[in-house]
Amino acid sequence: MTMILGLYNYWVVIVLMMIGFYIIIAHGHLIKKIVGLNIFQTSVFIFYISVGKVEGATAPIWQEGIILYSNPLPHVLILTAIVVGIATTALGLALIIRIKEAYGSVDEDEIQTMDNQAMVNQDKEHQ
Amino acid sequence: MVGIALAVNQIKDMFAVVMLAGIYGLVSASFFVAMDAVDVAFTEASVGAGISTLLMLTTVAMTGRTEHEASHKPLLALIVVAITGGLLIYGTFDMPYFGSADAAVHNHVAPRYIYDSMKEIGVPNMVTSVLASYRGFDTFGEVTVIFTAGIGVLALLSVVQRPKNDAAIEAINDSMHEKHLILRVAIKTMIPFILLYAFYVQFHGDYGPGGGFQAGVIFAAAIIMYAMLFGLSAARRVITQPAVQLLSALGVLVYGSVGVVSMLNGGSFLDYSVLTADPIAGQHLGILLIELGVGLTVASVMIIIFFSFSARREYQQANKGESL
Amino acid sequence: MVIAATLAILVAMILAVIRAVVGPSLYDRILAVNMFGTKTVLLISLLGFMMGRPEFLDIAMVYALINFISVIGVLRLSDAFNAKHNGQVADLVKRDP
Amino acid sequence: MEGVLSLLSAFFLLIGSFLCLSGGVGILRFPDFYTRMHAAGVTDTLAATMILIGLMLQNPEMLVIIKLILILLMTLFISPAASHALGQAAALNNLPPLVNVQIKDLEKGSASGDKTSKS
Repeated sequence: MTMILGLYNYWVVIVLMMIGFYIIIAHGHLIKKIVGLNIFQTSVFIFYISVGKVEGATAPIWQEGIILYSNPLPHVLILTAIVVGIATTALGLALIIRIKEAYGSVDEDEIQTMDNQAMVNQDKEHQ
Repeated sequence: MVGIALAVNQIKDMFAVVMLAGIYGLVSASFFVAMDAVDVAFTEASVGAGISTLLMLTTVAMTGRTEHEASHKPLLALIVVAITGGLLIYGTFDMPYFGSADAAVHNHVAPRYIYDSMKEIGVPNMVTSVLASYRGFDTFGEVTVIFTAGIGVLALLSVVQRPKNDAAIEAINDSMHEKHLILRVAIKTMIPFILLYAFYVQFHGDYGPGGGFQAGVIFAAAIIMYAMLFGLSAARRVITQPAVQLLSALGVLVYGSVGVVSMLNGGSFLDYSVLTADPIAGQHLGILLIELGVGLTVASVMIIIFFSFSARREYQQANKGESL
Repeated sequence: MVIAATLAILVAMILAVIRAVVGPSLYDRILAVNMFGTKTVLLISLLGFMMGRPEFLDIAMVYALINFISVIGVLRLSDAFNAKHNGQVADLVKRDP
Repeated sequence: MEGVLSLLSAFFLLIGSFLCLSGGVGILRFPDFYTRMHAAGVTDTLAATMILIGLMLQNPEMLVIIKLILILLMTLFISPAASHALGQAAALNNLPPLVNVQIKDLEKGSASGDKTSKS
């Protein structure tokens, strides 16, 4: 029982992470892949933050008379990670827009077939 | 949260998926508040719920909103996911229990951050002192990453030549204006307060939750709001593109030069204690300056990203003669 | 009392999420997101009081602002949506029986 | 004085949470978008007001009260504007309101409406 109560937080994190992972590998739509990546990312954030939590402690902002604080280190790491995450997400979305302009599609499989087609055509031209 | 994630998996309409992602961001931010991570919640609130939803939505608007049925069987993916998940859960059995104070993470450098930072840095918000002072080098790297991402987006999406039919864009904007009269008045009144609030967050970061990252995003949000309702060209008249690009570089420069100045004063890179005669005052000054640098870079990179996205959209609209 | 209010807000949030997932039209979803955001503002203020450190109201303020911004942005973009995908939206917009 | 204040605060919080719940039920049970918007918009603003007033009465610190008042003002400012924008956008984009519907549908709709107002 104590094991379940003590670890359920991590299990939720793992379930979330796996859902994100599944979305990334099983879906063809590129924007959906980005959303899946975000879910994956958030699960890592949650993991870090729950590691930093101390039972009965409060937020790490110094105040007269409080001794027990949560660990500030994971907070720092995650804070910067969130902002970097949005920057990389924006970069990914920009790439998607360019792909859409170049191929007219954002579906992985369609792009693959188009690429193959182009390759075959090129080979024919060479011959 | 698991429910929302599952729903994201199922729904084919991309618009709904993006809205759910926004809600997901809100939920995770509430979770961070409950876990005492107020600074993180602050960031997630402004970034995850606001900006990223907007960017994704812009992309969806440009690429179409329906997803095709998957052509291949997802069974293999499911098996891979199940095996990985099982292994990870097996791994958690060795983890220290949630909330226990004697876990390994709490016994390495954290006690020094918690108990000595008031003496050494003199800033009540430990997250700020760790972010800006103890781990200033890391943060410098993060800022550079953000700057690089801004450059990348600019390189991918920037529109070189002016779109030919400016009149078409103007017409779209004019119709927007008539439609959103009430909103425009409301927003016009709010923007000064939002900007003021961004400055409060920027300079109050030493004492409460907040700091350069959050303030930058809030500042950018105000500009983005203006750009959305008054048209991109109006916003570009307020803040020109070269100015934003210059500012984003300036932020990194400010950060780096604080480090160099502290080196010249005889300390090591980003050691603020030597900036003034009194070490604690020096730390204060250093943290203030680098937070300013962070804020500048984050705000201008966010603005750059949004401007490039919507400029691209206008460009497409003008070229194809239809609203995409 | 604070706890009771928190519970009520949590229930309302769950209902809003259900509407966002089910919601037949685009605007239903936006409405649900908007309501969810307002509830989050309240929830965070209440949580601050429950933890005994009410200084954290700053976060609630940011939420109020950002929520507004995202609703505006969504609306602005949804206009563009409807102009193009009118056919598809007409299907989606239909009231559920 | 203390007792009166805490009683008042409890009263406001209770009203606020009741409004929250009814808004939640309304957004789920009402038949079409416009009625849902009505339910959500009205209860949201009032519930936020009530809960924030209730919290104000609980805390004696000046700074906290000022922050709460700021949040309250912002909510009062933002929430109607957002509701207006939402309704206008829906109307302009030809989302049909529930007017000319079959009697069967209407009965169903009003039945669920009645239930909500009573609960």
